[in-house]
Amino acid sequence: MIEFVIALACAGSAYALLSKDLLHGTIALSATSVLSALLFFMLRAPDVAITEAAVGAGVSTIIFVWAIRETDRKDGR
Amino acid sequence: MRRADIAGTLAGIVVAILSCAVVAPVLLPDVPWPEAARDLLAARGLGETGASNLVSAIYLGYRAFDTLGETIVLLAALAGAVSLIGAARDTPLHGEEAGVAADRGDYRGPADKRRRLHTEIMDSIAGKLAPIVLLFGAYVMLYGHSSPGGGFQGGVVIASGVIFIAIGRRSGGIGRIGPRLTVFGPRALSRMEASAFAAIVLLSFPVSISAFEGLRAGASAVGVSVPAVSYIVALNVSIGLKVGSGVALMCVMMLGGESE
Amino acid sequence: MSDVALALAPVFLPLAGAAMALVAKTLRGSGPAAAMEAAGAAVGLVLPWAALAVLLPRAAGGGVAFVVSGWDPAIGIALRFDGLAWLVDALGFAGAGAAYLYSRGAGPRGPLFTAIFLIQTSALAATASTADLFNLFVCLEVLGLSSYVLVASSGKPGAFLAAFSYLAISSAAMVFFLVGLFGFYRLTGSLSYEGISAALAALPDGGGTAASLSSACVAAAVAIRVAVMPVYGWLPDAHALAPHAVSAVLSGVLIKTPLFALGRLLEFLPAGPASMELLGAAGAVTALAAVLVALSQKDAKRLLAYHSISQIGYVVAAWGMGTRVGLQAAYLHALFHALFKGLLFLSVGTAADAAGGRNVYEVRGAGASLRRAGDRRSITVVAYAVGALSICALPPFNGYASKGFVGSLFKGEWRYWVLFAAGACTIASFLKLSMIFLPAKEAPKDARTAEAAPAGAEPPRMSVTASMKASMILLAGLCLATAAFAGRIMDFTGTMLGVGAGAPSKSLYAAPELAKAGFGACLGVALFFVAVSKPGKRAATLVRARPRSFAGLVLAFAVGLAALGARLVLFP
Amino acid sequence: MIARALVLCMFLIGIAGLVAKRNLVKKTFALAIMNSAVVLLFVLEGSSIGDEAPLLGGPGASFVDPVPQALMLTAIVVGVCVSALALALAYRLYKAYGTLDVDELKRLSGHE
Repeated sequence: MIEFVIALACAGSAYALLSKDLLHGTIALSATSVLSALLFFMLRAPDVAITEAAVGAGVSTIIFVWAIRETDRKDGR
Repeated sequence: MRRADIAGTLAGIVVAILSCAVVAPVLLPDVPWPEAARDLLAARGLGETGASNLVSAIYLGYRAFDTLGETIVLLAALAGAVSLIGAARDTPLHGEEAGVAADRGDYRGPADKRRRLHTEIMDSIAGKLAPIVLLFGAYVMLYGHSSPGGGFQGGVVIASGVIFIAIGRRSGGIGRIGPRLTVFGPRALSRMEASAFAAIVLLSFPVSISAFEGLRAGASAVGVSVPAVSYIVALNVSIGLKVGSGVALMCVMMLGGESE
Repeated sequence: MSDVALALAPVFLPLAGAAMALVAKTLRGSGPAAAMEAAGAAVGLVLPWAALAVLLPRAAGGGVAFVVSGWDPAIGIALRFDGLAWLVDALGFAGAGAAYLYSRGAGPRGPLFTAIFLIQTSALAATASTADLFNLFVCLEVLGLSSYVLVASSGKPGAFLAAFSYLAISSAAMVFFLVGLFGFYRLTGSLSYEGISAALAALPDGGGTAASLSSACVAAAVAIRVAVMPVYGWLPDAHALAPHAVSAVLSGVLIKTPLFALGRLLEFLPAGPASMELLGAAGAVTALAAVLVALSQKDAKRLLAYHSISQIGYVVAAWGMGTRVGLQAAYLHALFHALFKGLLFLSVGTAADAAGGRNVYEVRGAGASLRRAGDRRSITVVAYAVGALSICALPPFNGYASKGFVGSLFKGEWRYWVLFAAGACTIASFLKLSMIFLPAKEAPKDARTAEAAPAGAEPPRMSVTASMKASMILLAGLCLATAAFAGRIMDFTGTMLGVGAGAPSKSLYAAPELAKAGFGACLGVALFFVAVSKPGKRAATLVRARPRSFAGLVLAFAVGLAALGARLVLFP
Repeated sequence: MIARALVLCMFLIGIAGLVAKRNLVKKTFALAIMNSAVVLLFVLEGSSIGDEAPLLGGPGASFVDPVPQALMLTAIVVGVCVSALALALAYRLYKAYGTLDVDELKRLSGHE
């Protein structure tokens, strides 16, 4: 089960790097964060899980979305 | 351009192989995880720090010096980001301080931004939701010593509450106090951040812990009992306020910005 | 106040100053805010000297080792305030104090800059005395984050790119640091250096491959900050495009503190001596290679930045010997370099600003421009001369003492000749840099007539203010003083580091040494003429046009890391 | 073992992306991925010695190791700080040069 979740996180991060649309990448990345938070909860690390959910899925997504909105949404031309 | 892409991919693969060669032997072998620190903490953590959440006991007790460093990293990064964003906003005022710039650019032209990003409904819901979020944040911040959570996490939740207020303010949420409101405005936030940071530095000053112990002893002589955990609670609150105001300040700056 | 509390004062006083500056930012009214900010700077940069003065006897007598707030050493954070920490703190506060004084005149100004600057200074002090692996990580991150912000504070778009590359490469390296930390914690269950060392010694094979590779990860991650040869690529842009005051601190102080902190760690690791040896060899190569690149540069500050890499090469080479004498030589050169390179960045930066350009091949008559900008007594030019003569290691100046000391450690080795060649190239490239002070070709008026006829002269681009002059005078004075008392300083550092007698302070001025210095100078002059000739300029263009990319930088890091790992695993 | 190999894989995806991708936002993605891989690694391994969250007063017999968890709180925060600053820099670079491509930026900023 744990392996499966990590594999999903792995796939999510690979997708984030490969997608041409940065907004999709950001969504994949925050999904990865949510998965990690879930995993931390399963691994009995509730503090880390809360932090990861608040920071990884919350704050950093806001910052990424802001940056993409202010700049260019597409990677490459 | 294609050739550059191929070269980049090749370089990426080479770097990955080289780092794999170094990192894999560190990660992959099965080595039993050491248990000494865990056993020590289980036996003495609560008694020494007063926190039944052992992660908090380490984070704010045994290794509070690291936490201070972490707070400083956050301060430097957020202040740097805010001043970079603020300086781009009004370029003629280069070298302007972030807080001042933020005050000046106080939600310039929110109207067109709103149309693009937020609907009226979302704005008003955000405004109504904000008190609940703030309350939850305060809970996470105050009870970090006995349940999962703590100042940092609570601070982030509080920050999102403040952002909700900033959004909701536009349609008459609780943030609207005067025509030019100042509660949770950028200047108030940066003031709160500065004083919370001063409080953290003060609390983690090398003599503070012994001063605190002395205070406790004095208080119990008078008949007032101060629990040992109140030091951690105080640290949690100041970290929470610092993080909350810092993160909220940055996000408010980002929301207030308009792309050209 | 106890020794333990006092030993943390160099960390906490700048922090308190930073907090004051941040509070000043939120004050209304410019008068109280400025007063608060100045008070914060004084608390952060002046008061620590008092603490250092009080701590001197303890530091000289073996130092204080303690756990922050007196927690159990198995979990708490161990710190160690010894002679080395004292010396590194002194270096840091001297460099930072002078640079801050300069920034009051030349910018960047403002409470936020002051706060970040003080945070960086505090992190320098913390890095110097930490004896805990995770605390070292936090300290390096604070140092890093504050310096990215400071580099970007110049507001030039190029500086943003430099800051981004610096940020990306060192954050990636810090992830490797964490991997190394993971390796150590898993093997030993401890984070303090002493705990790690004791637990590794108890393991049957000293930790084996995993421990060696963990050491490699940590050492390589710190080497990025020090900018030794394969991983120096972020430095020239960052140091050249930062504000002058920040460049002075980054080059003078910031690249050395992590080195001494790493040395403190490597002392405790089985793989330590081998890593230091490899890094030291890389340092010697760096000293020569970087100065060759410096010789080819046309941007004045970039030339200085490459010189910083070259000079840190000397420091790393001496440090890599792993002995106390080596450490002493490394520290001495680091200290002198902090003084003269800080001075050079400030004076060249001022001159370039006044002259309105930084191209060594084009800018002429910088002295006259400076006089127009309000520097009537040519303080900047004199300061530059002191700095340049020091870095060129000409006999009475301080660079001669420290470079001679470093060189004397390697007598009869290949490194000796590499460092000698690097010295000659240094002289050549500073002759080239000095060309900006040559009188302008078509300028008919000398300085006095230019002053007399201000109507014809273009308006000055900037003005050299009193605090800029004061800071340059301070650094130049320190350079000359350390040159005059070089022998004393050698003895003093020897006592602080527990070397005892044996420093070659007397033999430095023996006839063969002086003859060697003279020979080096002649070689340098000859090289200078080669470098400014037609073919020399063409070669310089080729060197400048070599491909430099971010991907290459990460690749260099990976190669360096793999090489270090291979060295530690295959030849234990 | 498999879990660790997968984490290693995630780490390598991160570092390869850092080199291969030229877009600054993608590079920031890569840094975030590397960071979360290491955080995963610490928590994963630290949890191998117990079966109870490190909160005193629970019913369980043995806790997981709280030390790596406390360390990783710091690492997560540092990671997001790096992202924030990197993106602020990328934003300024985009404002100045109109592109996020690192090679293009290098060319436009004209430093040899």
